[in-house]
Amino acid sequence: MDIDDILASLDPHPPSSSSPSLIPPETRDLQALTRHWVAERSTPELLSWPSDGLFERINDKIKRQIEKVEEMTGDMDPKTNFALIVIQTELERWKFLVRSYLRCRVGKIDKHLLHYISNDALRTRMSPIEEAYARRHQLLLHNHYLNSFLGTFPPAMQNLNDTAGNISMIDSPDLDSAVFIRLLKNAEIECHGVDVDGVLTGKEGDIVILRWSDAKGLVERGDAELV
Amino acid sequence: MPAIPGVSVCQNLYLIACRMGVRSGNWLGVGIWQAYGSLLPHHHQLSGALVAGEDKEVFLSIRKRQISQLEKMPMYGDLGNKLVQHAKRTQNLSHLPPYQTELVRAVAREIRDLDKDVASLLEPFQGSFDPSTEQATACTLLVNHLSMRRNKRCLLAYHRTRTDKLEELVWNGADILDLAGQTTGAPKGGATDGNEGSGTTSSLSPQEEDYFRQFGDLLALYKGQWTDIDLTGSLEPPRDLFIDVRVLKDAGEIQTEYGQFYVRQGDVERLIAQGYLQKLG
Amino acid sequence: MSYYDIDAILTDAEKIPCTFQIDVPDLGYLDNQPGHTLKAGSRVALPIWLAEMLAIANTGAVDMDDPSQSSKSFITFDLPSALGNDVVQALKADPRSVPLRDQSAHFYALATHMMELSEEPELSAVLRKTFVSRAAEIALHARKVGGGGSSYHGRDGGGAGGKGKGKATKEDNASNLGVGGAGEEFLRGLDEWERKLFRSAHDGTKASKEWMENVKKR
Amino acid sequence: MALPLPTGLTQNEVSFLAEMEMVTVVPRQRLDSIDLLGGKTPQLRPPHRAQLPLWLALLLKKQRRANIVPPAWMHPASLAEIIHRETKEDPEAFSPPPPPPSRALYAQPGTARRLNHQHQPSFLDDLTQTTLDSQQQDPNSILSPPFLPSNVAESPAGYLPYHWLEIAEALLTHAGDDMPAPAGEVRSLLRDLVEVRAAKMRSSTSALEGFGDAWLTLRGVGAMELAENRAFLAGLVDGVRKIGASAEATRREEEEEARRGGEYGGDGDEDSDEDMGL
Repeated sequence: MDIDDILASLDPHPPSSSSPSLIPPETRDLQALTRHWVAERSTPELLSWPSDGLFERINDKIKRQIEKVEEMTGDMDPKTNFALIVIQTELERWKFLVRSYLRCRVGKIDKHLLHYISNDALRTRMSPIEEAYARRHQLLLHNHYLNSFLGTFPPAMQNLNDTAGNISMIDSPDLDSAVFIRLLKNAEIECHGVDVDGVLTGKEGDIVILRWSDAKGLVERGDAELV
Repeated sequence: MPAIPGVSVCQNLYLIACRMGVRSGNWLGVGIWQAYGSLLPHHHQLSGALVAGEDKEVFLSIRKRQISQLEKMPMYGDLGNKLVQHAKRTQNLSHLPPYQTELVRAVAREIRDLDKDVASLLEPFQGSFDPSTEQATACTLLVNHLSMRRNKRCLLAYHRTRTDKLEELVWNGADILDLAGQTTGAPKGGATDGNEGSGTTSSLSPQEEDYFRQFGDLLALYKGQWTDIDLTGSLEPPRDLFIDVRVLKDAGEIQTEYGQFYVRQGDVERLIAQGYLQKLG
Repeated sequence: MSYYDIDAILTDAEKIPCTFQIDVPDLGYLDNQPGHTLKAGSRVALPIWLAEMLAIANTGAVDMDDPSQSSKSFITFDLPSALGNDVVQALKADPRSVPLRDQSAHFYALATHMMELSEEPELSAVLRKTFVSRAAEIALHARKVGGGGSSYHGRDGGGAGGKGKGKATKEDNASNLGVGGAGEEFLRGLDEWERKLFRSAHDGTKASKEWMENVKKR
Repeated sequence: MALPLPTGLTQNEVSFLAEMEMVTVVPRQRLDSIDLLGGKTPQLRPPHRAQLPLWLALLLKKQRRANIVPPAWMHPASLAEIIHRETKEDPEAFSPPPPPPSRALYAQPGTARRLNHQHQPSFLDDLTQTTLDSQQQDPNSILSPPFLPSNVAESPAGYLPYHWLEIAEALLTHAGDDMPAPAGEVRSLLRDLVEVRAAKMRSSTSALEGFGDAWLTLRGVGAMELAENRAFLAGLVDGVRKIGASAEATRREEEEEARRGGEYGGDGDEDSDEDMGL
């Protein structure tokens, strides 16, 4: 654990007097990683790639831990042997979290490629690697269509991005899909319904099922988290 | 105003039909019908160049099959629908049924025919077509246009369903040879579902085989950015990495003085199967 | 509504009764009479993807006396029989007794689409009530089936091919749709949305059962 | 598909999450601190208790290196109390989740406050600037399961934590001999609890019988219970929404009209443009 990591993982704001002080940065990274994973697995649309370098940092930590394991292996002293077991077990847990998180994102991006790369605001939700992947994937698909049948169409019909008419060719996620959230603070939630729109007075700890479009603001403000 | 920027002429044509529904913007309409008309010569060359004799055979034969099946005049879009029904079945299969070469060709062909019809319908007007005075023609044009759009959507959805499957196979580490094994005895294009006995023809189109390789390369590139994570690893949360074992026979390698040992499960599964070790707890 | 969505595309293929408002020489084939003129007033069943826009689109005819009356559609359409009054009444009486699939495999999708084209407040209310009360019944059967179901979460991914648990799941659920003894008739009558609902409930119960077993194994 | 899993955590993923919950162990051997990605583990010195994540505690237990102290809520008396609450006191709702533990405040010596609790402004703030702090509270500093200490020995009896079922199953299966009562007794109580709550979960769909509802609150529901029913509930809510979509749109337009006092009904053009995606 070098000083950069500690600095990098410090909060932009000082922890409030009501929040637990003395949470070591490593633990905070695990908490952040876990929250990002749960959230990404629970929403209909792609969430923003953390801008604080969380995953780049975690990737380095995992790399270093793997090196450590390689040093330790071979040393068959039962004591270190057990420490090794513990370290490897934890390592696998972290690798799974990152893997599942990344593949969940790729899955969402693949499903709505054009949606995410045709719009600046949405494009910035992807990591540079993800965006490069998305652009390339869209290219491969379009060329595959052109080679298979689209190329024989009148030029005016060879596009994949016509949005006019009763249905847009650019599919997008259904932002009104139902999600489950936990309130982290007491909060008033504006909910949209078929027959009525209403304001739900939620208590800290409530688990609520509602439209993602109604939950999004709360989650982004940190008043609620996805479960 | 010739056309609305960023929207294809066909879209505009279609757009107008819709717009006129809500306001009588005929001046606008005419403008765009003209814009469409002005493209005609180009269209002629294009579609002319693309009428391959073989296509015609296939097209007619399928039309015949259609007629006998439906006992009614087949409608534009019927073939596209068949394609989508194939896609629907494909979604629920764990393997990839044969590519519907003939059907795809026929549907694409239908679009070119429709485009030709549109062209010849508009030709007499020399680009000065006015839908408000030529309602019948306007209606026919709209029907043709909608049929083209419909066919395009069916073709795209069918191919997308299959590329989704192909991508999943790549993620699961299948290689092109496994897919060559993915075969069926059904006559090409005749398969109703992929479950026929095995034959020798690949169920992938040549283009799909290319796509499979290209996506494989793309994925390799992406995975390369996260080598330590092993992106193609299991998506099931890790279970116990390590297990307690008791040594039953001397396996040479891992015998120890105290007959009990804690080892990585993956390393010893074969030894357990062979009866050298016994799993405890 | 999604462009590439297979079920949406199949729903758009459902035919609805339409009436042409003008004579169209070239469209006779729509009425099984290629080469003949399709006369104004002839009733033809057209797929939604075609009827929708023909109904919205405007012939562009200008009425000099009263421009506001200029709008005239190529066709008018009615609700398909699947959403006819008799069906609605039956659903009001007893939602669970109606095999929706016999009306349309995409019953709710069809209804939703039609309600976009023409306001049907009563239909909307009846169908929402229908959907919810049938859902309760669906969950009941799904839990029965899922509770006894075999493992698809197994390491091998289960089912043919073994690739992708998702597929394997769909397969063994598809085969499960008939099961459920008394409920078999009811389950056979589920439309596509309801089948998805059934799978959700079924998979949920099944996965919990398998998790329990796994805990013991570890 | 890059991820052949449904939206929302699966049962196995939920169970994985629960293994991050802290539990209390009594070590049977010395074990030096281990430098893990998630931080250093505490030194283990028999017979001093320590708190470890469940996954690690189970590893130690299986190797007979430590015993696990079950959380207070798992004691038969506690379970019986919860069952009573769920059946008699409030047969409708799930029993409430445990209250977040309290901590002594660094900024206000001698004052205690519940973890995560919003700050009530007080005259002290001028001196301590705590208002400022809590106003810009960093979301990640608000703890929630599995990072709340709800399953350590000290956690309060009579409340089911979010991961109650996963924790209980794991402990009963691998640390049955550490139970305060015969594992069979605890198990049968849990089975009753599962039954009672499953029935409530089922009846929650009838809460949607009003089928116009914008939300559904399931306070006190457990993670595993959610995982089992989430896809179905979400599918139900989404279905109702889609069937009612046009009715909802019409309702909004009318409300909008009413709000504008129906100045002019001529917003058809704008609407149509949106419809055309322009």
